[in-house]
Parts: sequence; C-alpha cells; structure tokens
Amino acid sequence: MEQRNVDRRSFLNQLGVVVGGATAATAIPAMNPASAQTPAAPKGNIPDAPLKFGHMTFLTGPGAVLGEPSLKGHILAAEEINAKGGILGKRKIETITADEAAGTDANVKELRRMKLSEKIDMFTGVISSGNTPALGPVAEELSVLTIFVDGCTDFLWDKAVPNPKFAFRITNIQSADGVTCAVAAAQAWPEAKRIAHIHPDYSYGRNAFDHFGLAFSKLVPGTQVVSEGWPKLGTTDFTAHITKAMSSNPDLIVSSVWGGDYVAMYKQALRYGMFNNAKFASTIAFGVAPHAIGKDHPEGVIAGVHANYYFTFPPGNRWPANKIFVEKYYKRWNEYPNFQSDGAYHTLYMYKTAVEKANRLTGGWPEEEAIISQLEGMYFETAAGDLYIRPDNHQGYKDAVTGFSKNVPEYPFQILDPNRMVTIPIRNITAPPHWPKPGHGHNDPTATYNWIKETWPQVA
Amino acid sequence: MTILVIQILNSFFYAAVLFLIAAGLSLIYGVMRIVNLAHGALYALGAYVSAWIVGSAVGHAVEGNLGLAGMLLLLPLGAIAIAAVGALIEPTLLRPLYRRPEEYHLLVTFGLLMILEDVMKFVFGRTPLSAGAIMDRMGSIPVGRLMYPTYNLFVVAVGLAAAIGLWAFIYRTKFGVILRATSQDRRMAAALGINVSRVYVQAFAIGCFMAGLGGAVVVPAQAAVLGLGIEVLILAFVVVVIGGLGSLQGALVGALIVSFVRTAGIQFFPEIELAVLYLIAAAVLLVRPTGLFGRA
Amino acid sequence: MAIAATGTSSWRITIVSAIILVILAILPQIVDPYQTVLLTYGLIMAIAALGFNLLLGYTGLLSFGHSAYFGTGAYAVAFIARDLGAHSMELYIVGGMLGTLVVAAIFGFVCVRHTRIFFGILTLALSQVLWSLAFKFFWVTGGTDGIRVPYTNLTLVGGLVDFKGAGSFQRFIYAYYYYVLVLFSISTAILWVITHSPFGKALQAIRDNETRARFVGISVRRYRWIAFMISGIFTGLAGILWVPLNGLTTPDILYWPFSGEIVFMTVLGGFRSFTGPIVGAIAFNYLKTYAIASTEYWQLLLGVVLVILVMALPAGIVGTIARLAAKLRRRTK
Amino acid sequence: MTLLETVNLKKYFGDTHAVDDVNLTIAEGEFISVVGPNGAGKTSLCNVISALLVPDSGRIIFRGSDVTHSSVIERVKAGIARSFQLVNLFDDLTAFDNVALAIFSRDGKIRNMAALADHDRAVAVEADTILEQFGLASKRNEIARDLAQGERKLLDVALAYALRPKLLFLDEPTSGVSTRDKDKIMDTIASVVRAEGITAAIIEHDMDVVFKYSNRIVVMHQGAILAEGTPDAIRNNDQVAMILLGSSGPDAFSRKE
Amino acid sequence: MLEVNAIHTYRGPAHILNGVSLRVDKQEVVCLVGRNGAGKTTTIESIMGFLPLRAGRIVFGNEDLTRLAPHERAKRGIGYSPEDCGVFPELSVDDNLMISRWLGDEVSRRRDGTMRPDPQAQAFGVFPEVQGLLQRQGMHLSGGQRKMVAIARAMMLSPSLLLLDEAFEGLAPVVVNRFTEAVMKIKAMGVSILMAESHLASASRIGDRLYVIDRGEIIFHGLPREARTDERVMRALRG
Repeated sequence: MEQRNVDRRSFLNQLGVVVGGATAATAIPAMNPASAQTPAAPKGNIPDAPLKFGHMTFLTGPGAVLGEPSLKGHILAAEEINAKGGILGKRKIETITADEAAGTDANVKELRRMKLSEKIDMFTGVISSGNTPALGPVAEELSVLTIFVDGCTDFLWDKAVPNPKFAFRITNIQSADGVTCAVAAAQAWPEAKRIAHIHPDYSYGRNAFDHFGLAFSKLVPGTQVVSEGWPKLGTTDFTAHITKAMSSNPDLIVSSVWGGDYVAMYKQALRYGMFNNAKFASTIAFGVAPHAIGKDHPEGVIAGVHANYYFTFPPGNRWPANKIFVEKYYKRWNEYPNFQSDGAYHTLYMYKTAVEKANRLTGGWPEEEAIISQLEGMYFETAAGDLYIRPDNHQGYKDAVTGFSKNVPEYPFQILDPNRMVTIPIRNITAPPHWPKPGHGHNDPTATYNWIKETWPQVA
Repeated sequence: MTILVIQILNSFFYAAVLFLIAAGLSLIYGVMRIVNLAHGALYALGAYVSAWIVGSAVGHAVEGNLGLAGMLLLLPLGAIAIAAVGALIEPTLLRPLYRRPEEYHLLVTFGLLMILEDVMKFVFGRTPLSAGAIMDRMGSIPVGRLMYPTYNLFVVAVGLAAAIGLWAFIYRTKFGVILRATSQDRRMAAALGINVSRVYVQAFAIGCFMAGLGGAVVVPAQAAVLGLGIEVLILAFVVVVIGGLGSLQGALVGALIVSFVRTAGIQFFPEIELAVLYLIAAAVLLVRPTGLFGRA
Repeated sequence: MAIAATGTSSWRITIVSAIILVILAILPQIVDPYQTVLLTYGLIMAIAALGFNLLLGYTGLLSFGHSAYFGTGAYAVAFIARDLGAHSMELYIVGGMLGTLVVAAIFGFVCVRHTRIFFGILTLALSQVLWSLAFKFFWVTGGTDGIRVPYTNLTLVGGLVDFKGAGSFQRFIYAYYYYVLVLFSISTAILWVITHSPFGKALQAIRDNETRARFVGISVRRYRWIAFMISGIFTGLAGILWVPLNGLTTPDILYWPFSGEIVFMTVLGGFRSFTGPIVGAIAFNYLKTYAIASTEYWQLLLGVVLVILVMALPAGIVGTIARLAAKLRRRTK
Repeated sequence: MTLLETVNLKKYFGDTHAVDDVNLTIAEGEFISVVGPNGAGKTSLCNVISALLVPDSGRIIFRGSDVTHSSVIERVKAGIARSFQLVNLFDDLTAFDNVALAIFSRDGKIRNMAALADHDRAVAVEADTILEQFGLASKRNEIARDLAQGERKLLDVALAYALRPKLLFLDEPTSGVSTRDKDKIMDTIASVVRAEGITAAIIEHDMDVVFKYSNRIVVMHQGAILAEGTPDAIRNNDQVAMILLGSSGPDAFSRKE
Repeated sequence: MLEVNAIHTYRGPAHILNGVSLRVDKQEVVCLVGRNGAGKTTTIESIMGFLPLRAGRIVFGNEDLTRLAPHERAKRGIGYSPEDCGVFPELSVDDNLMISRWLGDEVSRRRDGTMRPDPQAQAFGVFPEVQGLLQRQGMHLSGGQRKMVAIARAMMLSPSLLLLDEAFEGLAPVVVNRFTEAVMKIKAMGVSILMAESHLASASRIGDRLYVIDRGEIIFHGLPREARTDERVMRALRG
C-alpha cells in the first residue's frame, strides 16, 4: 500500500510512538511479576536431579562490561529459584559458565563440549551479535534448548537459523535499535538533515547504521550522510573520529558505540565541543553500564538503551515487576541492572514458567518438545514490560524504548529523563511473520530493512 | 582549516602516546634483545593503576585539597608502579632466557601478556575505569570555531619532554654510555665492572616506566578497559618496525608516521586505514629491514 | 636431534605409525562423540603445526604470521561455498590450497629476504594486512561476523557422503573425523618424506648455516621460498578442513594471536622433533578447551602453562620425553 | 692452461684498499699459497673470487668465461669451491649429512623432495669415501657441533672438496689448530687434492706450511700483490721477509720455535 | 697475587678444565701456553668469572673470588682484554675508555681514597696511538687498533692484574713487536699479567714464567727455557 503525502506527526501516531512517563500502551493490566508468583504443586513424579545450564558470556575483554550483568542476572534468578526448591520444586539449577571472549571458534567448541560432554539441559547467555549466528546453528545441530540473552542480530533468524526449533532469543531484535533511535530523533529534531555516523566496526554498528539511515530518511525528507566513522570495537581513542564527524558540519551525530568505548568517546567529545555543535543520538549509550555514565554527560541527547530496558522505566511502582527486580538486583549486587541483567534473569523465569505449564499438561518432567511448544507464542511479563515469543522465529518481542539524558539528584550518575521516555510498540517497527526472509547473499539487508523500505511511506 | 589543525593536533596527541609505548619497547629490545609482547599489557596496567589512584583520590574527596597540579602529579604513580612490576619481571622471567633463541622470548612474554590481562580483570574488575576528572578540570581551548581539549596538549608536551629526556639520558649521561655499552656487548661490559644484571633490571624498568607513563597520561582522556593493551601493542610494533628496533629516533619518527597515517586513514580512507599501516611496516622492512633508523 | 641424527630404520617407523593410526581409527568407537570432535580439531591443528614447523624447526624461520595461510584456506572455502554455491569438500580443498599457494607464494617471496626477528615481524605485518582487509571489507567478508559454511550442505568424497536430514550431526562427526584422519595421515607422510629428503636436508643446512649452504650450491632464498610455500599450503589445508567443523570463518583466525597459538602449540610439543608439533597441537587443543571450560581465568592458566613450559621444558613435550627416555636407557645399560 | 684470472680487481672499504688492482693468474693443477700480513687483503681477495663480495671494478675470468657478476651458486656450479677460516658447518647435522649434502647439491639431486636422502646408495658410498679420505670415517654419525676443532676444520675442507671443484680455495685451513694437527690436516688435504688433480689455492700464515706444500706463492701487501714465485724465490726475497717477519736476512724464514 | 686452585670448569656438558692450578705474583708476566682447544680461554674466562666453577677456588690478593660475578672481579682490579677485543662498536673510543675509568674512579674513591696512578697517563703511556683515535667509533677500527684500544681500556681501570687472551693473535709480525714492548711497559708500571698464548716462541720471549696447558690440565710450569727442553711440553704443543 502506497502512502504518499503523509505528514510526520500522523505517521508517528500511526507508529504508536508515545513520549512521556507512561508505560507502553499495552492493554494488559499490571499483575504480580512472575518471580513473585507461587506456582501450583507440580503434577506427577519429578526427578530431583539438578538441571545443568550453560551460560556463555563475556568474562574478559571490553565486552565484559556487558557480560558481567548477564551472569549476575542469571545467578540472581537461579538463587531465587533454588531457594524455593528449584524448578517444579525439585530440580535445582546448576550453572557452568564459559567466556565468550575466547573467540567465536572457541565458543562453537565450548557449546559442543557443554552439550556432548557436560550434558547441559539448557544453553543461555551470549552477548555478541557476531556469535549468535555461529552458535544458533550449533544449538540446532546438537538439539540443545537455547535461549540467547542477547546477540540480537536479525540475521540469526533471517539467515543463520531461518526455521529455529531449539534456539530462542529474549532481548529485542537488533533492527529495533536503529529504528527506535531514528523515530525518536525524527520526532525530536525533524530539522536535522546532515547526518554523521560513528559506529563500532562490527555487525551491531553496521546494523544500526543501516536501519537508522533508512528509517530516518523515511521520516525526514532530504537527509544525507555526511560522514562515516568506523572505529574498531575496543577503541579508546576517538579523537580523529570525532573531528572527522565535526568536520562535515552535521546537524545530527548518530552512534552505536557502547561500553568503555562510549565512556571514552563521550568524554573526549565533550572536550571537543561536539555536543555543542550538533545533536546527538545513540542507540545504546545508557543501556550498557548506567553507573559508568558520569554527571558530565551532556543532557538532552538521545541516549538509547538497546531499545530494550532501562532500570528507571517505568518509574516508581507503575510497573511493579521492574521495581521489585531493581530492588532485588541492587540488594544482591549493589548496582543497577541493565538489559542483559533483565534478559538473563527473565530467561530463567521464562524457562521455569514453560516447564510448569508443560507439567500441568503432561505431568512429570516435561519433554523438551513440550517445553519448546510452551515457549513458542508465550506471553511473559518481564521487568521491561510484556514479552511475546513469536512462534515463527522464536524471537522475543517487547515494546521498544529510548529516552533523553538528564541529571537527577537521586542518582550519582546521569539517567534517562523519566518524563521524556519514548516508547514504540514493537510490531510497528519490525517485519511481521511471513514477511519473506532476505537471500543469503552477503550484502542482503535484513527482513525488517526490506519491510520498512517497502511499506513505510516517505514522509513529506 | 580548523579541522586540519585539529586533526594535526589529534595526530600529535596519538603520536605522543604511541611514542611513550614504542620508546619503551624499543629500549628494551635495544638493550636486551627482547621483543616484549607483554608491553601493551604493561601500558594497560599503567592506565588502570593511574585511573585507580586518581579515582580513589577523587572518591575520598582529597580532590579539594589536591587541586589540578596535585592530580597531575598523581598520574606518574601508575608509571612508577609499572616500573616496579618490570623490576620484578626481569629477574624472574627474563633473566634465565637471555641465552636462549628469541622464539622463547616471544613465547614467555606472550604468556606474560595473557597473565597480565587476567590479573587486571581480577584486580580492577570489568567496568572501565577513568580519570576523566583531570581532563574535565583542564577544559578546552578554542581552535577557530571549534575546541580542543587542553589536556591533550599536555599529553603532547609530556611526549615531547619524554623524547628529549630519554635522548639526553641515553646519549648524554654516564648511565647512558653504560647502557649502550651493555647493549652492545654484555660480557665485555661485565668485565669492565658493569653490573649487567642491574643494568638490565634498570633498562627493563625504564622501558616499563615508559609504557606505564603512556597508560597514565592516556587514561584521563580515554578509559582503562580490558583488552586495551592488545589493541595498542600491535600499533606500537608497527611504530618500532618502521622506525627501527632499538632506535629512539626511530620510535619518535615511527610514532609520528603511524599516527598521521591513522588520522588520515580515518578521515579519508577508512576501509584500508589499518591495512595501510601494516603495508607501510612491511614495505619499510622490505627495503630497510632495520627500519628507518635502526642498525642491525 | 631425533630428526637428523639417527637414520632410524624405516620399518620401525612404519610399524609405530601403523599402530598409532590403528589406535586413532578405533578411538571414536570407544570415546564419547565430543572427544571425537576435539580430536578432529586436534588433528586439523596438527596439520597446521606440522606445516608451520617445516619453517621453524627445519628451515629455522620463525613465522609469526601463519594465521594468514590458515585464514586464507578458510576464507577461500567460505567464498567458494557462498559465492559459487559449491559444497564438495574436495573442491574446497583444491580451491583452498590454490588460494593459499598464491598468498604463500607472494608473502613468502617477500619474507624470505629476511631472517630471524625481521622475518618474524614481516610475516606478522603481512598477516595483519589480510586480517585488516577481512575485518574492514564488511560487504565482502562479513567483517567480524564472518562467513558461514554449514556442514549440512557439505558433501565428502565427490558427493558420496552428505549430511542432510535429521541427526546428521552425529554422522557428520564420525565421517568427518575419518576424513580428517586420512588427510592428516597423508599430510604427515608427505611432510615426513619432505623433511627426510635431500631437499629437507638442504633446508636444515640453511637453518644451520646459511652462508655455507650457498657455498655448497644451494640457492638459499629459493629454497626458503619453496619451504615457505609448502608450509603455507599445509597450514592452509588445516584452515580448509577446519571451516566445516567450525561452521564459519571469522577474522579471528587471521589475527596475530592465532599465529601465536600456532607457535605455542608447536613449541609445546617440541619443534626440534618431527612429531613434536603433532603432539603439541593435540595437547594444546585439549589444554585450551579445558582451560576455557574450567575457569574464567583461562588466559591466566594458559599464560602460566606457557611460562612454565618455556622456563622448565624448553624442548617441549616430545623433546623432554625423548631426553628422559635417553637418560633411562643410559641408566639401564 | 689458465684456470682463473683476475684483471685489475679492486675492492675498497672506505679508505681501506682491501684488494687493490690485483692481477692474479692460477693455472690448472697448481697448488698456490697466498700469504701476507694481517689486513693484506688475502681473505678479501678470496671473498671476491668466491662471490661473497662484489668487486668495485675489474674482472674475474674462470675457465675462459667472465664470472665477475655471477652469484655464489653460479660460481660453485662453475667449479669454484672454498672453505672458511672460521669453520662454517651445518652444526646440527651429522658429519655424514654435511658431506652428503654437498654431493646431493653437486649432482642436482638436492631439489628432490620425494625420496628419502638416506636411501640414495651412490651418494652414501661417495660420502663415506670422502669421510674416509679425510680421516673422519669414525665420526660419520656425530653431530658436527660435537667434533673437535681439528676435525671440524677437516670437515669444512671435505665439504668444499665433495663438490669436486676445479678450483678449491682454502682460507687458512690450519688456523686455530695446534701445530701437531696442522701437519696432519695439511698432509691430508694435500694428498687428497693431489690425488684428484684439483687446483688449490690456500691462504696461510704459517710459512712452514706454505713452503712445504705449494708450487707457487703469492705475497700480498696492502691489497696488492707484492711478489709471486716459487717457494725458493720467495724465501730469498728480502722485501717479503721484511714485510712478513719484520726482519730480513738469509735465515729469516728458517727460524723455528 | 692471583692464585687459581684446582679449578674444574664445564662448558655445557663438556668438562674443559680438569683441576687447573696456577699462580701469578706481583709484577710478573705469566704465560699460559697451549694449543687451540687446550683450555686457555676457558681458564681466563674462569678467572674473570664468566664460567661457573664446579670445584676449586680462585683467590686474588687476600680475597676469595670464587663466587663473585665478573663485574665484582673487575672492581677488585682485574683488567681483561679478550680474544675478540670486545671494543664496543657503537661507542666512541673515548667512551670505551671512560667506562673503565669511571669504575676505576669509583673503586679508588671507595677504598680509603688513596691516589691511584693517573689512568690516562698509564693507558696512553702504553699505546700513545690510542690518543689519536679517541673520536673514532669502535666499529671503524682496524684489527690492530682494536687490540690496542682493548688493552688501553683495561689499563684505564688501573688494574693490578691484566688478563690478556691471545693478545698477539692475527697480528702481523711487525705489529707483534709493538705489542711485546707494550707488555713490557705494563709490567714496568707494576701490573701483573696473565697471558694466554698459543705460540711457545712468543710466550718464551715475554713470559717470566710459563704454564703449559693441554686438554684442560696443566702439564708443565716453570721457566721458558725449561719448557723448551721438556719433552711432554713439546709433544703437547708440536706433536
């Protein structure tokens, strides 16, 4: 359907973009978080052999700043579940960990070891979007139930595992990052035409670049990319990239640099006056390590959170699941959770819920097939809002969120402005089921890219 | 124009840091013929220690009494700590290996690199550490319509001072003569009453100090993160290869070449920015295996 | 100096090799499938290390850039699979080895002009060029994502064996193990003959004394170049075999630490003996895998092993065993 | 018949005239000695002729063809072989392998990578014969590094000899060995060389050795040829005695230890 | 002054010195004669401390040197000129000499402060030629000049004992005489000398006493003329 001459505001309304402190417009009433529910007594005979989970995440290298929260979220959930006797009251969770930083090849080897040698019951974790497309097929070949926490690339389902059986993923799909950031930017700064990009040189950065560019150009006519910078992941000297971006006189600088890299980048950018000369939008800045962002961070920039989860949102007790989760997490680890914590934590509860539901149907410890069929199509409440596991691609979808940076007295670091949060229903910014998957050529874009390209109108 | 000036300044800044690292690497090779693969890790360790010291100072609100100068004076503590680490490493790990072929030197320092990476993780955790307070205090100066961080100029000055100081130290002092003599013929040096073991420890410690200083001055402008050392090691190598193993002038010229090419690469030819650096190194090696300033 | 000194009678070597081969052939029937997977990796890396050692142990050149040939083999396979849509392992091998030959010929031609540390650094720099191209040319190589080469499409032995359908992974593991074992045996045999041929002796002569080698009429640079190419081709073959097992190739295998690993495993086994690299590669493979599995401080563990190895057992596993055996024999005499 | 001829050969190192306009002729079948004080340019001359150094000017003619710009290997193939003052062996190979290598190379079999070296009977027999000739048969399987200094010297010569050269250049074959070993080594070398009719040129300090074995002696001084002639002629040349010994007189050379 | 007492030294696995004993008195030139590989250099290097002793003792003055590192021995007043001269190629001759001089100064300062003879006068007294070479780089010296610098450098230390390893080797006969004179001058300055030498003739000309070493054992010691008549010596040296 061709829609011409649509104005921006009405299309943004169509997308369901909400700005403010409210929860995403979901009709589901607030309920007690899954973690707080007491399950019904299990049916049938449950073995008391412990469940063995493999959790792979970055324990070393620059990625460890994301890996640690993932493991912490996992441990917190496992401790809680075990404290109540384990899953179905009988089976406690044991976790073996593996360092994702050992390299993709070693990770493939390690997953095989975990399944074939350690006989794990479920595999989870994984941060890098370079690794899920490598590990997804391995999970399928080994028939090991896998719930990736992150590694959010669209290509996992678009190309590497187009018909998943054993592999699932809980955090938001990668294309949502770029699109969410673009939607927020188009709404806040529709006058921005000249765009400069600084992205880490790997799939996440490439993906953010593509999707932001496409979505933004649909929403703001006449944009052009005036500069591209591709620092290697792990770079700490951004001065040349910052100068290059500024040299192009951009209206808006877009970045998907994260972690320690981002901390280094924004500090350098401050001293170069980058934030005075152009607007700035990030897909992930505040999502990685909230406490690492200083009070000196510029206010009022789009400081994304991986389209996923931010610990102060929704604020107060408006979404108790989050309040409870943050409190528990802070109590256990003395820091605030990020999207990895949320993902890893709820992965276990989601698994637990699926097992319980399957148990109610079949009794005894359910077959893996039964657990999978419960996971497929599951609606599940997380700290980040409701999560829906799409049965066709096993991807978890929840409404996308981003926001603007702001200093508040309650925290010793900068946070997202609770009154200016941007939420977008996920189904409006991602390719629907049955949308054709892209080809396997090395330059083919994601399904969502094609979908946006073909179905979004060009806003006048 | 403004951009050109800033990119040139950026290059000088990067060159200053690279020089500090490469000079240490080159010095160690020059004196004891050790290619120290752990050098990058020592640089990273310097960054961590300095960031930690400055961070603690700020955290304990000493900051008020300390002032900017005081904080700047805290930075070299990281370098001194690394020198001390070097003084520990040389006698224990390297001394037994001098008679062995160089592949063993590579292997043992490769092992050390892996060990240090994990030690940093163990001691300092996985969250990046920053000493940004210093950079914030120093603010920026206007360059045309844009700004440039004052601190970066300070780093350039440190690099320059280190180059002059090191040169004077090696070519104009008694210790320098002894150092050079030892590097040329350690047996004869010993026979002339030079305590070679001590000279080696000193040389290694100085080399480590330079690496640590590199880390110390870079951390207010960037951040200490895991994996920092691996990134920089290979570039320091390119510097040393272009300039010439064991040559101080070489390290300086190499650092300038690498950082200017890198900046130009980012600005104009990002796809081959890295490849060009390695190609330059390969080309220099091919034409002059001992680098632009090195001797066999 | 087991390589040069003794003209060990070839029938004894044949018998010992046959016994080892039989054991290797039976092993997958006894151990669990995962051990078979690991052993396959080990054998593949053994080919790489054997190839590498033709340069280090026999020609006296320490390459710190052998990742280039491993990676070229691997990427060649990936390109063939993705862009030509071919899935025959034999085609991969031919194509991959041709690709490696080209790269090794060019790099080798440049590198053999130097020796010692300069050779090492030059090989390192050139391998880094490949790495940075694979890394940066995202639209050709997939950047850090790499290129996938799923085993499910693979066919072995000219299409006789394929891995379609359910439960194919188990079939793949076993079939591929034997496939690799055959290639490993052939490679080992070829390299053994090469190292014990007049040409191999010439390489050792060059290693020991370059000047004198010229004065007995050996064109040093050309022989080094040929050795470099052979070395590269076998390391490339390892890369080729490794891709379907790993499922994809990424720039990691072109990056310099991977070259470091090849050196590590060769020295671990002992580069002064023919069998050292084989033992070293298999041992390193187990060591690294279990280090990663057992602790998040696996780098520390590997580093400590490496340091201890260098300090205490410079002759490597095989060298040390040989020395102990010699001592024991002397004592019993 | 002239085997080797150098025409106005020059090699300078900065101010040092290592080889200064040398016209040297070596006839087939000769056993000549090149003598001279240290720094006279003997080794430099040898290095230029064996292609280890490139001359600054002049020509080298070997068996009628100009080899001035040919490489070491080409000259080896043409038939010029040399030994070294500081022993230059394949230290980690056995004595046998050292010699066998030279034979493989000479026969053009060295390129063969598809056959086992130990299985070549012909080469093995020849190598053993050569070891025998040089009195090294009992050291056949010893690593060159472990041989005694005198044995290493002999092996060095044997290596050059195994190439069956037309011209054998020996750079101080007896330096660094005891007086006792000196004679033994020289006797061995001389007998082998004579038996095969190889033209030999040796560089030597020890005048006893020089007088005893050579047909002709070339005296070098400051890069140039000062004198040449039969042992007797040289023995009675006062200028030579002055330069070599710092004293002259009829019995200058006959003073013994 | 120097007493070497039944030392055993190994190079790697090879047992080189087998109970070597020798003695050097004040103001004496002692030659250690032997054919190549007999153990001369090994003896000198054992005295200098480059090779660890398996057994035996080395006493210098009244002090046991056995466990001291080479640089400690140099500080005790042992000068050394090795076979290859060991002139630092990338230092000027001046710097080469200064290294020795600093040490000498440091030592004399530490010891009771007694004035030592002017090292410069001593060194240049032996080889005045060296004065003209001061600005030259070590690598640009000829073989003979290198030997001169090496000995002059050792003299800068104001040593009481000089170890010369093959000081005459590779020198043209004319130059040898120049060096013989130099050795005599050094002796006249009150410095003892231990020289390793392969030629009995030159050793006899210079040495006050001789030790003859063969296969790591001292087979003779005494006056030069006695050595010429000793059959074992002649057999060992000439065969």
